[in-house]
Formats: sequence, structure tokens, C-alpha cells
Amino acid sequence: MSLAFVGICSHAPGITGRADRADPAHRDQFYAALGRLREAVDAAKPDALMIVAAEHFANFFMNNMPAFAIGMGEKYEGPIEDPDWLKIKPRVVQGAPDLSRRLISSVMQSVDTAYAEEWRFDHGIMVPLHFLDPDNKYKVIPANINCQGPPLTPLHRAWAFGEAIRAAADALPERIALICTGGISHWPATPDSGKINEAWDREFLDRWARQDRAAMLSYTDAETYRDAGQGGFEIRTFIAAAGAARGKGEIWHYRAIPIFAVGCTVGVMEIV
Amino acid sequence: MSLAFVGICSHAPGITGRADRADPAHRDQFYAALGRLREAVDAAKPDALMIVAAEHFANFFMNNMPAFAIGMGEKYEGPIEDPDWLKIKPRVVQGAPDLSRRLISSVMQSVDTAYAEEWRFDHGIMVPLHFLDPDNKYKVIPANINCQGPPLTPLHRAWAFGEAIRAAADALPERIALICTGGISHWPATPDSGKINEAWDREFLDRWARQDRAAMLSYTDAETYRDAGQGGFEIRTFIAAAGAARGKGEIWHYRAIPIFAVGCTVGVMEIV
Amino acid sequence: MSLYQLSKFLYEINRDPAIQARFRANPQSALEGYDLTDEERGAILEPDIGLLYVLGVNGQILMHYAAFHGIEWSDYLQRMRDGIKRHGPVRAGLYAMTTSLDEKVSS
Amino acid sequence: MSLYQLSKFLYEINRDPAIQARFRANPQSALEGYDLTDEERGAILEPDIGLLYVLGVNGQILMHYAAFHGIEWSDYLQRMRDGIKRHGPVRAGLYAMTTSLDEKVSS
Ligand SMILES: [Fe+3]
Ligand SMILES: [Fe+3]
Repeated sequence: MSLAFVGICSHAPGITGRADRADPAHRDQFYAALGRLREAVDAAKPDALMIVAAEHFANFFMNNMPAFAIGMGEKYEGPIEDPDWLKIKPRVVQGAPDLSRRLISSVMQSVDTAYAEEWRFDHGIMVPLHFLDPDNKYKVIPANINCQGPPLTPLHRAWAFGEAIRAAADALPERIALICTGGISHWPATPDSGKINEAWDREFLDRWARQDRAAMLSYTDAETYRDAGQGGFEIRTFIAAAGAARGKGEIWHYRAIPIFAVGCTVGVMEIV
Repeated sequence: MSLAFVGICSHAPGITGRADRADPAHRDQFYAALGRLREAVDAAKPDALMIVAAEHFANFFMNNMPAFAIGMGEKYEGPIEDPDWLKIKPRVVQGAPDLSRRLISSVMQSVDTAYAEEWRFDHGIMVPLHFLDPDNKYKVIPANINCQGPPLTPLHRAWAFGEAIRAAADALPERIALICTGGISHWPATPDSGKINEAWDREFLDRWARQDRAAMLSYTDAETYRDAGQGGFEIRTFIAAAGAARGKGEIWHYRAIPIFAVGCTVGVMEIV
Repeated sequence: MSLYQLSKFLYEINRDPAIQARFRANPQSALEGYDLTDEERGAILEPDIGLLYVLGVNGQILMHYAAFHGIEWSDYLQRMRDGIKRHGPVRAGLYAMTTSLDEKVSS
Repeated sequence: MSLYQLSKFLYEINRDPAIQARFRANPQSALEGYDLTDEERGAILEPDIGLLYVLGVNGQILMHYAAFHGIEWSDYLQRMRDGIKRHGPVRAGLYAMTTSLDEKVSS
């Protein structure tokens, strides 16, 4: 029937894996915002949860690196990382293969997504799922944008991906909730791990919340890398959310929590 | 500097593997047309040969099936099939990684191609190379369109892929020769192997040669499957050629040779 | 997921000599890690090329598996035809679009 | 192709327990089939995490390889820093866009 919900949130292994090392007050405020996002997803009564992520060489490598990929499996597994390290228990996630196939066929009319009948979720999807679907009750459609291996997906195509998801969802009888997850500025797994450019993050989130397409698409990769690190390339997932929802965004939570190695973000966007 | 040449040709393992079982006169006429195509490629003095093919589950599978892929490797190997069965000797083909990267980045502005830093060529690329580059002298950029595993790449996106290659090549300092290779009607590896719908093939090639975009894009997959078999899905590669060249086509050779299991086609198209 | 898992095993054995060697040494162990029904498992082990075709395996994958078992080309084609007679029409995948055997010509 | 081959080995060992077991049993044999320079081979076997970083391996791949060798997180970060001091700036890949160590903060 429609795209029923659009939200954004951060992912990072530290959010769960190093939970006990964060300032408890900061951690709990962030977790509470994620809980609020979970309630909002539930209230939208989706038939499936689509998660647009930016995975980290767990399923996709430079032997066949898709600009976009959408899952079409009957089920998925995760986390691919050590569950004790990530502090997220393994789970089998139900897919929605028939719905996926119809969604993919529709998206393909304008965006050339790869499809994948299997997918081992890394923390990029497992951390959001851990908070948004603690009971493992939703059917999930995973999606990916190449934010890792250059040549990266151009920003304006990430926007087009959001538009294509919107058009596809609106033409389907099912209700889709869309969660887009990325890190904004961060320098994951490099000597600068823990660095966060809060000013850059707030500027990006402001462009996002006011639905300023031109400003969101104006970053060059070199600028993003300089100011926001490799992790900044993941703005593509938030841009896809904006392309799908097209309304004003609202940031429910932002705080740089260095031990989580990311500016911890939760937001929603009006679907217009 | 430009797209310097656009040609099309058939591929099929029988073309080389069962060469001794064909009517010698028919075989030799087809081979002569391929020889003429080789001379035309040479005359265009390309810096690299781009081959848009439709591979057959050699590199790409439904675990990550790209709508489009372009190679970015330093070198490639082929054939992946038994060389004695295919009657094509193994070779290491030089890639053009820097040129590939620039081409891919440009194509990605409008078409969301995957990229691949390795690629084991199957007969879809090796048969054309065997005839067009017998001395293994060219740098090669392989490309693929998903003609095998549904959801297949939509026909109008195959056209867009050709347009994107054209725009990219025209903006590069190097000269690119483009060869697009597919089977038109055939029923490969099924109980109907050897069946060829010559009337359907001639109609398609007529649409192609007169650059009738709407007619080329009007086939549904169900119609193509019914009239032209699974192999008919490979019209996508010829459609990409037309999208790139945009001029009138000329069919140098067409004859159904059942022991080759394909309507054996050679053609060129004017670049306008 | 079953046709996917079945196809994936055949795709992987086709292109990986190590899996081929493992299959020759101990067929059962080569199938570990694939989520297969008993019917699929039996069709692989037999090998029942006709049943694999009826289960929906793409010919571009199946023909290489037949060749791995030393099945000659004409025999490969005949086994698919016999499979349809024995097991009924193709059940899944691309060829499930096929309606009846009689519509088809062969060579 | 070398950074690609180097990264591919690390990508594959990260996600495949069978390769991890083969590496533990016989490191050299686990590297067969990868087209590596002697420097790359040595960096994998040592393991010289700092050199792997300087050679251009992405941290999203490298951190899992460090964990496989039991290298604790802070030690992993320090080894990358030491690698740059010893071997010079990152030579290839994404991080070759990085200019100098002094520009960076760490935690
Ligand atoms: Fe990330
Ligand atoms: Fe083909």
C-alpha cells in the first residue's frame, strides 16, 4: 500500500559491544531514543522492515561490488562478527522473498540494484535490529549502498535509490517501514578511531532535516574523507532516506559518544 | 577520445567446440564474417576492447547478481570451461585497470554498475576474443548484463547502459572499441538445445539495424522466453550496442547453424 | 530457499576443483552446509539429471554438473526429457514458464 | 592487482573458518592461489599489522585479521601508528588520501 515509515539511526559495533564503557547517562539517553524509534516503527504496523545499510566487507567485496543490493532471501543470519565481541546473540531473521522480488523488479525500472538470495548481516544491520526488533518479529528486507570500496556510489544515485524504493513501496499492497543506517563522520578501524567531527555532523543533519537536496548532494568524496573520514561516506544511507520520504526530518537524538566511535543519531522523516 | 567502434557478434560454445561438426561452407562463411569484424576492429585502432557479454553463472550468481558489471582487473583468465571441450586455449588477458576505473566512475553517474577486480571469462567472452583478438594483443574491459537470473535487467536499462558507455567513452582520452555479444533466439542447455527461431531473429535484427528503439524495447520477458527461449534474453547486449552507437546497423552475417545452437550473427553499427 | 541452495551447490562444484575432489572422495560430506531437502540431496547424489531439471536447476549450471559425471551431451538432453516424463513438468525457476513437452522441438 | 589479492586473502580468511583452520595448521599453504609479493606475504605471516595498513588494507578488513591473531583493540590501533612511523605513509587504497600522521587525533 505504501511506504509507511522512514527513520534513520547510527550503527557501530561499540554501541552494543562497548556499552559498559560509555557514560551511563549518555548511553541510556541514546538507547531511549532508539526505543522511541522502535515504538514508532511498531505504530506504523509494517508488513516488512527494509533496512538500507552500508556493510563493511561482510558480503560484498571488490570481486563483484554492487552500487546497490537488495536481499531476496527466505531467511538471513547474523551477526557475522563474534557475538561475544558485538554482544548481540545470533539470530535467524525471516526474509520476505516474494515481496522482495516484487520490490526489486520495481526498483530496477530506474535503479540498477543487484539482488542477493543470501546475506549474513554484519553490525551495520544487526545493531539497528537489536534495538528496533528485539523480539525478532519482523520480516526484513536488507539493502546496501556501496560506501566502502571506491568507486563509491554517487550521492545523487543514492537519492535516486530512495526515490525508487518510495515508488516501489507505494505501488505494493504491503506496508514497508524503511530504516536507513549510517555513521555520519567517523574514522572506523583506523588510527583515528574514536574521532568524531560534531560540527560536520550537525551541519549534515541540518541539511537532511530541512530536506535540502542540493546541499546534501554537494559533498565531494575528497571533502567527506577529509572532514568526516571513511565513515562519512555512509551519508549515502541518510540521503536515500531523504529521497524516499521527501518531507521534513526531525532529529530525535544526536550526541558524539567517542567510545561508540560515532555520533549517535536517531531521526525520523515525514513522508510527503 | 571516443567510442571508436561498435560491433555485435554471437557467442556459443559450439562455435569453436563443435566446429568440425558444422557444414564446412556455412562455418567458413561465418568465420569469414568474424574475420572481417576483426579487421574492422583493428582498423579502428582502439586502445582497449570493451566486451559487453551475458555470462552464464561463471562469475555471477544469485548470492549477488548485478544488473550490470564492469571489470576493473589488471588481468583476466579464460576460458573457465574445459579448454578441450571449448577448443580455445587458456590465455591471460591484459586488463586496463586505470582506464576501467575512469570508465566505471563515469558510467556510474547514470547507471549503477557493479565493478569486479577479477573475472574468469566464460565462452561468452572467450569465443568473441578467439576470433577478434587471436594474438591476445588488446587490453580488454569485460562487462556483463544479467540475462540469466530473474529479475533480469530491464531492456530500457540495457539501452541506458549503452548510452552511459557512449558518454563515458566520449569523455576519455583513449579510443574504445565496443563489442556486444549475445545469442538472439536459442534454448541453450535445455531439451530444446539446437532450436532456433530464425523469423524472430530476423525481425529483431531488422529492428536493431534500423535503430528502432521503441520496437527493440517492446518485448516482454514472457514473450521473449516463449518465442526465443532463455537465450533470447541476451538481446540486452545488442540493445546496449544500439544505445551506444545510435546510428544505423548493418548485418554482415546471419545464418542459423543448429549444431552451433545459435543464429550466427555478425554486425556493425554506425556511431552518430 | 531450496532451489537456491540446490543451484548454489551445483554452481560451486562446477567452478571449484577442491569441491569436486571432496565430492569424489565423500559425496555426502561435500553437501554439508547446504540446506537441501531429501529429494534434492538424492537427485544430486544419484545423479538424477532429469529430476534436477524438473526441480528447476538452470541448464547453464546443470550441463556442467552432467559433464562432471561423464554424461555425454546427447545423453544429457535425453535425461532432461526423461525427467519430465517421470517427474512431471518443471516445478520452479525459469523453466516453470514452460508449459508442455509437446510444444518443443529437440536436436 | 596486489592490494586486491592481499585484501582478498584477508577478506576470505575473516569470513571462512576453514581457511582460518588451514592457516593455523600451515600458514604458507593457506596463501596458495593468491598472487602476492614477498613483502605482502611476509606482512600476512608475521603478522605485521602496521605494514598491512601501510600497504593499503582497509581497516574494516584489517581489524578482523588482527583480532584473529589475538591482538587487542588498543594494540591494533597502536600497531597501525607504528607502521606509519616505520614504513612511511599509506601507499595505496583509500587511506593513501591521508597526508600526514600529525593531522590525526587518536583515541
Ligand atoms: Fe558503518
Ligand atoms: Fe549466452
